[in-house]
Amino acid sequence: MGEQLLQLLFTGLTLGSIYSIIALTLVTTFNVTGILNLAQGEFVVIGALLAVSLQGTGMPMIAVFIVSVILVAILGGLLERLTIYRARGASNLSMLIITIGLSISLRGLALLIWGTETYSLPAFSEGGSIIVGGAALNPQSIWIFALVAVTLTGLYGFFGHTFWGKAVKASVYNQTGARLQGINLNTISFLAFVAAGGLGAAAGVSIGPITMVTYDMGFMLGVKGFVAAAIGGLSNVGGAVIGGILLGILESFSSGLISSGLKDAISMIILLGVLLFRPEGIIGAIRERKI
Amino acid sequence: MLLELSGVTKHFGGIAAVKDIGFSVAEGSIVALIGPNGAGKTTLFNIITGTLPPEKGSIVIKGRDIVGLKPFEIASAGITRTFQNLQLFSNMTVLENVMAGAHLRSKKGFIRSFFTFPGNCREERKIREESLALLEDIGLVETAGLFASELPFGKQRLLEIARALASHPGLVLLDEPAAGLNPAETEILTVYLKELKTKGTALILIEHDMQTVMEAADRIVVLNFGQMIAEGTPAEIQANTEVIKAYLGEDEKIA
Amino acid sequence: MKERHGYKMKLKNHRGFILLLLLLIIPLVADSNYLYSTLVIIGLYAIIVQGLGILMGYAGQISFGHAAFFGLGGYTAAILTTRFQWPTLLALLASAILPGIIAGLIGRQTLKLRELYLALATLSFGILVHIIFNEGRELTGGPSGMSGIPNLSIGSFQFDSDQKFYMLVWLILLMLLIGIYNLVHSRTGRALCSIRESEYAAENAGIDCARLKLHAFIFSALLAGLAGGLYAFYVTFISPSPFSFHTSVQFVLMAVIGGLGTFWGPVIGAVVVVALNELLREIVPLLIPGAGGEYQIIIYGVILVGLMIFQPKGLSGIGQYFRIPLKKQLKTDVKIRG
Amino acid sequence: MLRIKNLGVYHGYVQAIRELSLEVKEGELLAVLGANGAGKSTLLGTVAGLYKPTAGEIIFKGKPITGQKPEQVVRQGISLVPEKREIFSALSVLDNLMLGAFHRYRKNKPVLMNDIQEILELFPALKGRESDQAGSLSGGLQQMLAIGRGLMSRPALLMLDEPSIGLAPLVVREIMSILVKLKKTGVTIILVEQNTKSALKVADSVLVMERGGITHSGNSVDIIADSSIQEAYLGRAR
Amino acid sequence: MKKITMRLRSKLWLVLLLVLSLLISACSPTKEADVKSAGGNEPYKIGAVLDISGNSSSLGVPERDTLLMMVEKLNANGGVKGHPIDLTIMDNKSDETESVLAVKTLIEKGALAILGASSSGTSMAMIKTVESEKVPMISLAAASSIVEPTSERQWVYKTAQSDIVMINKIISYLKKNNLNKIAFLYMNNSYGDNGKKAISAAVKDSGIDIVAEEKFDANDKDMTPQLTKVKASGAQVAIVWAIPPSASILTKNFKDIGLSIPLIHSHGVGNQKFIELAQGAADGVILPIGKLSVTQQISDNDSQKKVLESYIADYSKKYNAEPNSFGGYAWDAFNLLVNALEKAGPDRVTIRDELEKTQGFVGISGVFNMTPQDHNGLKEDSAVLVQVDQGKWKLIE
Repeated sequence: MGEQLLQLLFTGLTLGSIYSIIALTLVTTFNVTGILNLAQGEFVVIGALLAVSLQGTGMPMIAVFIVSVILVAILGGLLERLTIYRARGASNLSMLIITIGLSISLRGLALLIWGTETYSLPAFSEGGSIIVGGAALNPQSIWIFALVAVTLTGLYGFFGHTFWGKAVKASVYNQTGARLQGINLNTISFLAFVAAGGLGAAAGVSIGPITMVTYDMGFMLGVKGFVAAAIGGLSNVGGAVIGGILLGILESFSSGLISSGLKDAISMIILLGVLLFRPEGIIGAIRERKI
Repeated sequence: MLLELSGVTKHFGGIAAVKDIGFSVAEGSIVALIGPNGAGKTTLFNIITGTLPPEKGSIVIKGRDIVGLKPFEIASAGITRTFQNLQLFSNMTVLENVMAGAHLRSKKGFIRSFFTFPGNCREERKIREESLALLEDIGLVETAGLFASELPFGKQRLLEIARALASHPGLVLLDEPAAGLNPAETEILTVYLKELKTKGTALILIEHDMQTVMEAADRIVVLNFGQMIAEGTPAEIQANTEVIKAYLGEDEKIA
Repeated sequence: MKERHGYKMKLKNHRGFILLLLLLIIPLVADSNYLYSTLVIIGLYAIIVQGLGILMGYAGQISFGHAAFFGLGGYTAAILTTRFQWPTLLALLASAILPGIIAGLIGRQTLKLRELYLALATLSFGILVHIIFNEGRELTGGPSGMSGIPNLSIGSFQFDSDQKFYMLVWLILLMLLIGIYNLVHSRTGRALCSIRESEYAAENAGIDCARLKLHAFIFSALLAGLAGGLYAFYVTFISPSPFSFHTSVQFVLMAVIGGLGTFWGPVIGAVVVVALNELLREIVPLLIPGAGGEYQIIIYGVILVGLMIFQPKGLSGIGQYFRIPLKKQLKTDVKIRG
Repeated sequence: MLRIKNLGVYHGYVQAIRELSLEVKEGELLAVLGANGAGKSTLLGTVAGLYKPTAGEIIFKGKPITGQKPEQVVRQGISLVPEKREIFSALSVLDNLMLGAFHRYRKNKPVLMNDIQEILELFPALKGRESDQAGSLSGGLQQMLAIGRGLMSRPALLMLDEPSIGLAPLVVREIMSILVKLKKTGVTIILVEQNTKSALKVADSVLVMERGGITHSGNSVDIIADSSIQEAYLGRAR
Repeated sequence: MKKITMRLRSKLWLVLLLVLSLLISACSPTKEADVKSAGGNEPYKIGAVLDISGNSSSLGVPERDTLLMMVEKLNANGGVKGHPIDLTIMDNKSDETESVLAVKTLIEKGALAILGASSSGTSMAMIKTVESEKVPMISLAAASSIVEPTSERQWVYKTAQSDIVMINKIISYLKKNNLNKIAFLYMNNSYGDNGKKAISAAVKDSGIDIVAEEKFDANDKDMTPQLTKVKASGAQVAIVWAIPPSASILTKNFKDIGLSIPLIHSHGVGNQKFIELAQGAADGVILPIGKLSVTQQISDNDSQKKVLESYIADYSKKYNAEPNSFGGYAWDAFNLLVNALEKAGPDRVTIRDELEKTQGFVGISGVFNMTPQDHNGLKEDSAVLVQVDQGKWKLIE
């Protein structure tokens, strides 16, 4: 039994690492632009698919990672200029629908280029799973956690300690005020989407070895990331990570101990509970009090 | 007495926003609520209208305790209000704003709204005519078909007052009705408020413009740091040294 | 956005309805089952989106879970007729009422949430219900669905052809449209709008926002359920897949594309989205030889984005380009008053 | 210093400013008075770049700045303290002030800190509250913070939109006296006010606006003497 | 007032325009596969509704490719008795409602018969229409409920083996090896669900116990929790009813957590992709499958061998890729229809009757023998058991 629980925990962590990296990218864009980017999952998929193609050319994995991050970052910036920038000032709902439209188009594009096939990516490190106490841990999830940690540190450093970070924060709180101080909101929104693209691709390349890659998996990933972010409070980067891990563990334990058909139901019920009784998210409340 | 407050208390994170407030408003009278920023005036409004629950104290209107009622129930008990930061229905026309304010004057519910019974039409016509008359009185009738957001700021303030009056309340709480108005406009407003009083509507007024306050108010309540530091007629307040020190300033000459 | 002539409340503008009626006769002449079924689908969606439009456009409450009510209606009709042998008409009635009751149960708590949080809560409700469709095998047939749903019949009259169904659906829609026209131009419609604009002020004007929002939610669920019931009787086969989150998003898209808070918006939205899909399926292969669904998807997404950029208030707002400058407007207003 | 020629601005279908020309001399304090909807706030907003003019020219220190975005205008040395203050309520007072200097320093922290000290000298009430959240300040302090933040960009021209709105008489007087102090340091100031009396006390010259145009202009003494203006904007003699 | 009328009118014009365009589109010609050659004879119109995009696109795409290839080849050779085939393919986006609309369009355009749809749900949604319009339909999906009961499915046929065919193959393997405690894992969709129904029916009274029953979602990224339960259940063998990628992920997880019992998959993983994605973990996996994947290994005497070889050759030549069993379903459906057309001519009723009379038709999935009670016509000999051995399929029988 103990072995089984440990195994479930490990699986939960693996899933959690995937959800939290996606939640993290979602929350970053949301924080900076106020836009919930439903095309975030598509960035992840396109990043991973690009990596598949690049890897096919015989490039070393590290180069593959960097190039696909750069390419998707450019794509993110490009899409921002083409759509979000042009629609600036529109309502939240319009923006949400624009991102839905983007995700539909990107999915079509991925289908056009890569087809319906499923692809796999090689793990970052050689060798099979690590056996701890009779349970297997996927080494790739450690890599993903490393990526989460690096991103999180980067984000905290940026927003907490740099002048630019504060300027971005200021523009989130008060757009007119920020513009009057000379802060260019368009640049910030642009950079936010560049970052979202880059982070999305990084997430895609690192989760690819576990999840495999199909052109249409972005939507589901996006929804799971969305749920994780909401559990964490939607605008809190730390919360997003914790929400993601929680969601992963929850799914793993509920499918392992209760019923695999109901695991999504259980996470939805938890989400509803969080929304109704703690709409600031599990972490949000604590943070808010600190301020 | 129309409205009687006693011992009303509310804390925010350990700090008393309002503490032990008690005063009363007679029917058809104007009470002004003054005090420095952050003295708890708007908080008191929120408590009276049911947006915030008080921790202690009683609020009685026409003999009925309204503590714990929801805002819409308090509105139907006859208290409406305006807002410091305007809360107009921006994407509705001026007339619709007032007609929405007259919600309590008609009864048609969700299901009956699907049909055009003659009764519905009659009710609708009555409300529209009343609302247009109200707009006429306040000088907005020419803009009836415009969206509320298309009005200049000062007229938006007036529209809010019209909306608050539309349900024929016994008491209207006005939160800085003159803010953003120039002296000439303020004067017109003051006259209008006094007119309302003579028609029997009682008012509680938060206002920084001392001229308006002194001219219109029957009684003045002064708040500072959530506490009532004085209550009295305008003349009494002007002579009150504590009020001068905390709020009016030494050299301000009033009227 | 409400039309500016809102205060001129008389039903002078029957023209919209008359034109619609005329339009509805055309297909009867064309006599094409494909056209009928496309119009049936459009009609069903329009019924749902009308309800959603009241909820989103007027009361200002977003829902990403209406596919669940749609599905609940469908499954209610399917289960009652195949497993309990209810008469079809009664089952159709139940298919509207049950989702309404469920909406009433979940609405009070859920509708306290705002914007994105409400979107999330309705989304998770939608996903939950979808899981129930999949898991409740004994009742719903699980992922494989249920077949053998009888035709809808009133007495001995069977709605067994596309044409009959087309007339039924659009008759229902037309009646609903008239009712909703009255609703949005009434006290209740005004109160709903004021909730959307400022719940705070509405509450202080004596409007019971919680109750009214709940009513709008129940109403929209009723309509979605009714459409679901009709869908089940029309296709006679039902499975969980048409009631997924995607469909909920699709409904929201229709509502927004048509134009939130406008009377004709939902119908326009449903027509445009379905017609666009069908048109793209026809046209794209002509333009790009050998093109498959992938191009359709891309173009659909691009059109959606373009619409939101250039016409963010929805298609029914296109009329504003013909708006008479304000000065004249002011004058007419005065004249009307005088 | 600032010259505006034949300015025209629309808000949707409403013309907010029509054919407006004016000139502000270096070092003066210009008060702009007028009824609601006269276009005063629009005028400031247009100079600051928040609204795009449909006609006319704005020239600052001999350079045209017409149609520039706010983030560009502020670099030219024009700072607007908006009517709603628009402070960053969730950030600390110190961060608010730092961001006021966004386009000037970025890296040079000592200079920045020195400037902040100067501002705090000007608004002693803000001292000791540097790490407080700006949103927790009272209305008067928030207004001071907004002005202080506006000054952090070292503007040659400071524009204030109704700084007295919603403030107690005591606080209004304090703010007006700060404006006088500021003027002495050589900053040019445009003050839009509803509180006519307070504004006239400190202004050098005065503009009166009505329906998007200028109806009167002159130095404050003349304006106070003008009986027609008395009636319209200052109220009955009271 | 004028303004208002104007606004209303402009909106209604829009509606009018759209409805008109709909009307036009309903009557306009659509995409047609090459209708070249074949003397001046009137073409035979047939339609196909496939899941080309959406969830089941991995099924629809090879089916579309196969059909396009077949039509081209047939028309180049003179078509059906000189009549070229005019095939219209419609994408239902894996959506049931769209499926209904698509099939109605095709019937409207005079299709003599309908091929498709690719998956069970989308096929089921079309049945009412073809039954009431009396148009023969050949589904490419597996669920037996598509063609059963045949009394209510007069016009519906299908080419994919029913699950029970595959299950029986597995059961006999279990019996032979004395394995009677099984764990059954399945995908939570209609494919998995049908597998589950079939196996529960098949193990009744056979002395085999299902000691663990677990399901997972098509989108799931890790099936370790389910496998952990299997591990604890003491099952002697695990049977999985799923398709890649989830089937591949499961296979990887299976190996990762050190499960050593035999792993049996369904025919849903019968393509090279499954092995590739499982990255080495697929070795040892046993599954029942159509003969297509092991064409080279089957005996030369097998009646299907020639047909299989020619399909593989044609497909690889045109698309530079190996065909899979889904394409095979399309191949069978198309040729069954062509056979019926040859005998019946352009008449829906006779085509249906001819389809029902099909005997000894040698196809990709097996040898079809239709009867009024069996609208699939495949028996257990249409499948073989194979094992993955060093990344290749190996026939074990």
